[in-house]
Amino acid sequence: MTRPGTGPAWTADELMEVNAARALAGARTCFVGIGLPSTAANLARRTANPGLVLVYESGAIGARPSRLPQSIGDGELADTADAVVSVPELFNYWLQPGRIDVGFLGAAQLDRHANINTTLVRTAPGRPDLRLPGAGGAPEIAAHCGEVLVVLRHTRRGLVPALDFVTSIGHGTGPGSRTRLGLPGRGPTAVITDLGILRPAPDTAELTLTDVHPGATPAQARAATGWDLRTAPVVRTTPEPTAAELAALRALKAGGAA
Amino acid sequence: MTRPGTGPAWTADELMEVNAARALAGARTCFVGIGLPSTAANLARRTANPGLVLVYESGAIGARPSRLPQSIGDGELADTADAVVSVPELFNYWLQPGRIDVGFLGAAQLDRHANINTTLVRTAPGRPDLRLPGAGGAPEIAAHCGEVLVVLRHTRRGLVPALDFVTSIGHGTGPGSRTRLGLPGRGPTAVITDLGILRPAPDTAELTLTDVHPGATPAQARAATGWDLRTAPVVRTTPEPTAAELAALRALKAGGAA
Amino acid sequence: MAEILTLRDAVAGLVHDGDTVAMEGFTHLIPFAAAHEVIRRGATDLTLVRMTPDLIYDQLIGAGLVRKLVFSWGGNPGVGSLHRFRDAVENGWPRPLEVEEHSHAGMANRYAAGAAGLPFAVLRGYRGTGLAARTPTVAPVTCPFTGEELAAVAAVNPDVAVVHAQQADRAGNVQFWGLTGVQKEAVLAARRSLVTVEEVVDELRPRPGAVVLPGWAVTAVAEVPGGAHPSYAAGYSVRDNAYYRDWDALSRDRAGFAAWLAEHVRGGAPR
Amino acid sequence: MAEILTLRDAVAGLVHDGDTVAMEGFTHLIPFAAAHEVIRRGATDLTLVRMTPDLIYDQLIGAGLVRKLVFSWGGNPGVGSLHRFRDAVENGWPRPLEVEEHSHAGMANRYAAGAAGLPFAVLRGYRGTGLAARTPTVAPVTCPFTGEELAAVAAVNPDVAVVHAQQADRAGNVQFWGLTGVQKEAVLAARRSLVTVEEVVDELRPRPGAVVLPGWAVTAVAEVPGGAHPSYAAGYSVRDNAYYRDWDALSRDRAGFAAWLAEHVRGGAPR
Repeated sequence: MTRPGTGPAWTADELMEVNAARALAGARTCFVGIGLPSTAANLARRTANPGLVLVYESGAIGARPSRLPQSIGDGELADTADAVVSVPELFNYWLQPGRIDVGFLGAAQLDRHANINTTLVRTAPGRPDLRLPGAGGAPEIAAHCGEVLVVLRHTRRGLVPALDFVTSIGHGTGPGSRTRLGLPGRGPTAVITDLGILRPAPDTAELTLTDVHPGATPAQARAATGWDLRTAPVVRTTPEPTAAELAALRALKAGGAA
Repeated sequence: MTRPGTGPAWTADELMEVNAARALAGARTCFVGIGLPSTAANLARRTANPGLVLVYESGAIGARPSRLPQSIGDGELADTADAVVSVPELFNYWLQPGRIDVGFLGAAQLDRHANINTTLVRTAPGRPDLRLPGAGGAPEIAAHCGEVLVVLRHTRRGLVPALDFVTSIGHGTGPGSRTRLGLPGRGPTAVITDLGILRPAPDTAELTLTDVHPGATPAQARAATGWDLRTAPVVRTTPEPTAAELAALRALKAGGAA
Repeated sequence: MAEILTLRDAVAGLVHDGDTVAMEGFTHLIPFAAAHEVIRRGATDLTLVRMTPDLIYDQLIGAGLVRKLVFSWGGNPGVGSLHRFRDAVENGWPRPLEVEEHSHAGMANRYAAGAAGLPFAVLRGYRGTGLAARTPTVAPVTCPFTGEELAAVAAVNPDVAVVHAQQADRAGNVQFWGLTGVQKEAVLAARRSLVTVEEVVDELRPRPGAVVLPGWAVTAVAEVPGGAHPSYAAGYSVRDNAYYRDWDALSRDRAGFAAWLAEHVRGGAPR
Repeated sequence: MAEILTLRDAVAGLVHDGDTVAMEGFTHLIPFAAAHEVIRRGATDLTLVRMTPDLIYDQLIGAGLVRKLVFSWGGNPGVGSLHRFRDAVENGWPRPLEVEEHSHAGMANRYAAGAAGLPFAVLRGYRGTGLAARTPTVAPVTCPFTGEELAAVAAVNPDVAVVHAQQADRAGNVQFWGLTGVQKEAVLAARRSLVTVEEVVDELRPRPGAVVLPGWAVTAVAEVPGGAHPSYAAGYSVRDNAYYRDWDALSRDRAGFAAWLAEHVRGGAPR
């Protein structure tokens, strides 16, 4: 999806990252996991939302890293944070009571109700499951943040008809699931992929393609989804990344100060 | 009980304080309340036990005040402490798991099993109860410290046949009470008054007069006790305060550095 | 972000009749000035929560603004009784005072549960004492793994927490150090919070032992130098021990207290 | 008071076959040198507890010393999988690995309960996930005040906790700062504890954000400069990100791992 030599050019990953950052425009606080969520959240601080408060599960509250942290425990997170607290305090006093507006999660597998698996993947019968890293902070991020954004690359291996394991709950089996489970947050409000954006339909809570990125098509998205992906009546195209967005993103990934 | 002009002279309170400090000789850590316990614990650090670690419920661990704190929240406690922690942490991580060897408590009323009342005193029928300060840290100090020392002046109003309210548990109704209640510490091992020392009898856990201070007699102690006070077969006399003990105590109370 | 307000506006906006209010500070950093502004304003029918009611609540109780007191130790530290508290409990003057009484460990855990957004906390406490039987916010809970019975205490979530800190910056980030008590928990447990500070500074310099509350977790900040007097703010002031001692005589007598209140609080200038 | 020992003597005295061992450090201050000494010593049949197993447990698992792993996130942060961990889980190499799996919030609370001497902790967690059903140390508990059902997690009380800190003084008082993770809880929850430090100093200078563990709450201290490598010790070293990246290729292959282990750990000098 790069368009070398034809003016603005970007990769599919950059589209995903830029749109993930844009999704943070209205947030005050964001709970950040490492990887794509960290890239997006740090980009948001440089573009759509300079005042965004980043909360890392390593205990850094209000971190302002000058470069992309290599891990959630990067030393610069502590050095630049408004406050550093212990890990138990972070989960108990800051995440659990619903103080964080947006939780940003990745996923190995995601189903149509935005439930997430990061624990294991079943292979052929008689073969051992593939072991993934596991839950980390995700189950409680998914439960307690005001809303959840999910970022992952759009593939049939990732967007699956049924999870092999439910690590973190999205919309459960559909409308009412979160209420029945007593989950305080609204759950996933957008899944941002390298092809577009999926959002839960208001009536069914089923992920529906609402946006494609420039150069991508609904057909591509459907083909890359493991279930019969519904599309919104009008599928929008996300605005092209601006030069400022791309410059900030690339500086961030190159380790440059911003 | 002062003996002015006849060599060593001391007050009854000083005998109580000096003997309370001596009782801390073997302790590593002591949970200190304000008032007599604080005087005794700080005196112990200047005499019998220079390495004694003082833990104050205000969160100061290992405080080394140069003068007697005016309150458990005295600024010098934080300034001289090895560590300062929050009040919830102090109770949860430091007191509750049994890390403190000796708890030092005062009492408004004490019964023969060394149960303590600091909550209210009943007066005449139809008259309101007299209101005392209440529990503070005492119920959990009494439960969780390795052992408990109680310091109070020896009067029939203080050493009573029955408490008007059980604020902090000593030996309950006698042997086995603490085990049945699941109280991890050994409970009160000595009650140090201005007349002598009472210790729970091994078979009954009933407070028994084991020592009198110089100049006091078992008869005086019995007369100042609200129940029929038993005395040990041999009642010892506590050693007279040494010149060093008295000097340290008086310097402490005068606010001098030590 | 916390709004930086005058004490008068902050109290007017945050403390209402009938509120449950927690003013915390464990001997250190007690928000006396804010309490006096509450008295001037006359917010009444308050439920006051505090581990150690201290002189600050003795004054509010004596002023007749308090319906109920939730606490764990109600004395004048190092001096003796709180006479206005006793007069209210023993004689119902100037109005009857309902009390809900805990141990320190229980109160600390009630705040911690409140801060954590949980309905209760667990401790190994209250065993063999008379407190649990008469305090409805203590109940038994059984460990599902060991079968041990422990004490559950109900979370406390005040309408307003009021604390005093040494410093805030202009974005309302708050820093306090020294004995930090249970103030972080009180602020995080409360629906609204007011932090009075010795000083609003351009930048908070990190300090050993400091607690930092980000401005987005605080409702309002008011600059009130000396706002902890007669308690103290480490680095700014020392405890006025004479005030505590003198309070004993001054507050024994209803008329003496009323005169003090009229002169020193109601007659005091709003800040 | 903590004894100040060589790393070799400390590990020999504190870590035994069959022990439950928690080596903590949340990305920062991971006690790699102590883990390597455990490998050299060959203490085996260990149950390892750690929120983020990281390379440190990948190495112990690959060395065949681990019977069971209790954890919440088992990856190479920012890089990918832990191949020795996966090989043990998926293929039982070099021996089968039992796993007990939690969320971070659950693990953090298990340590906190352990530190508090309680048999369990309460959180609003695990709802709707597959974790509770297959993890026996998660169970429902009902709030006695509201009737809400919450998750109880069993306390974890390791036989030994091993952590790395920046400094200790000669009395064994320990200070660490920066991201302080769950190390205080791990040490306080454990029956015995070993703290490796960058430096033993004459006096600990109070630092912003520092956690201080008094020497009487620690069993042993060993001076091991660089003992957190390839993780880091704020103020002393930076994270060796290349090591983490290189581990991915190096550890994919059993023979490559074995060669690394022989050369860099078993062949390394005891400290």
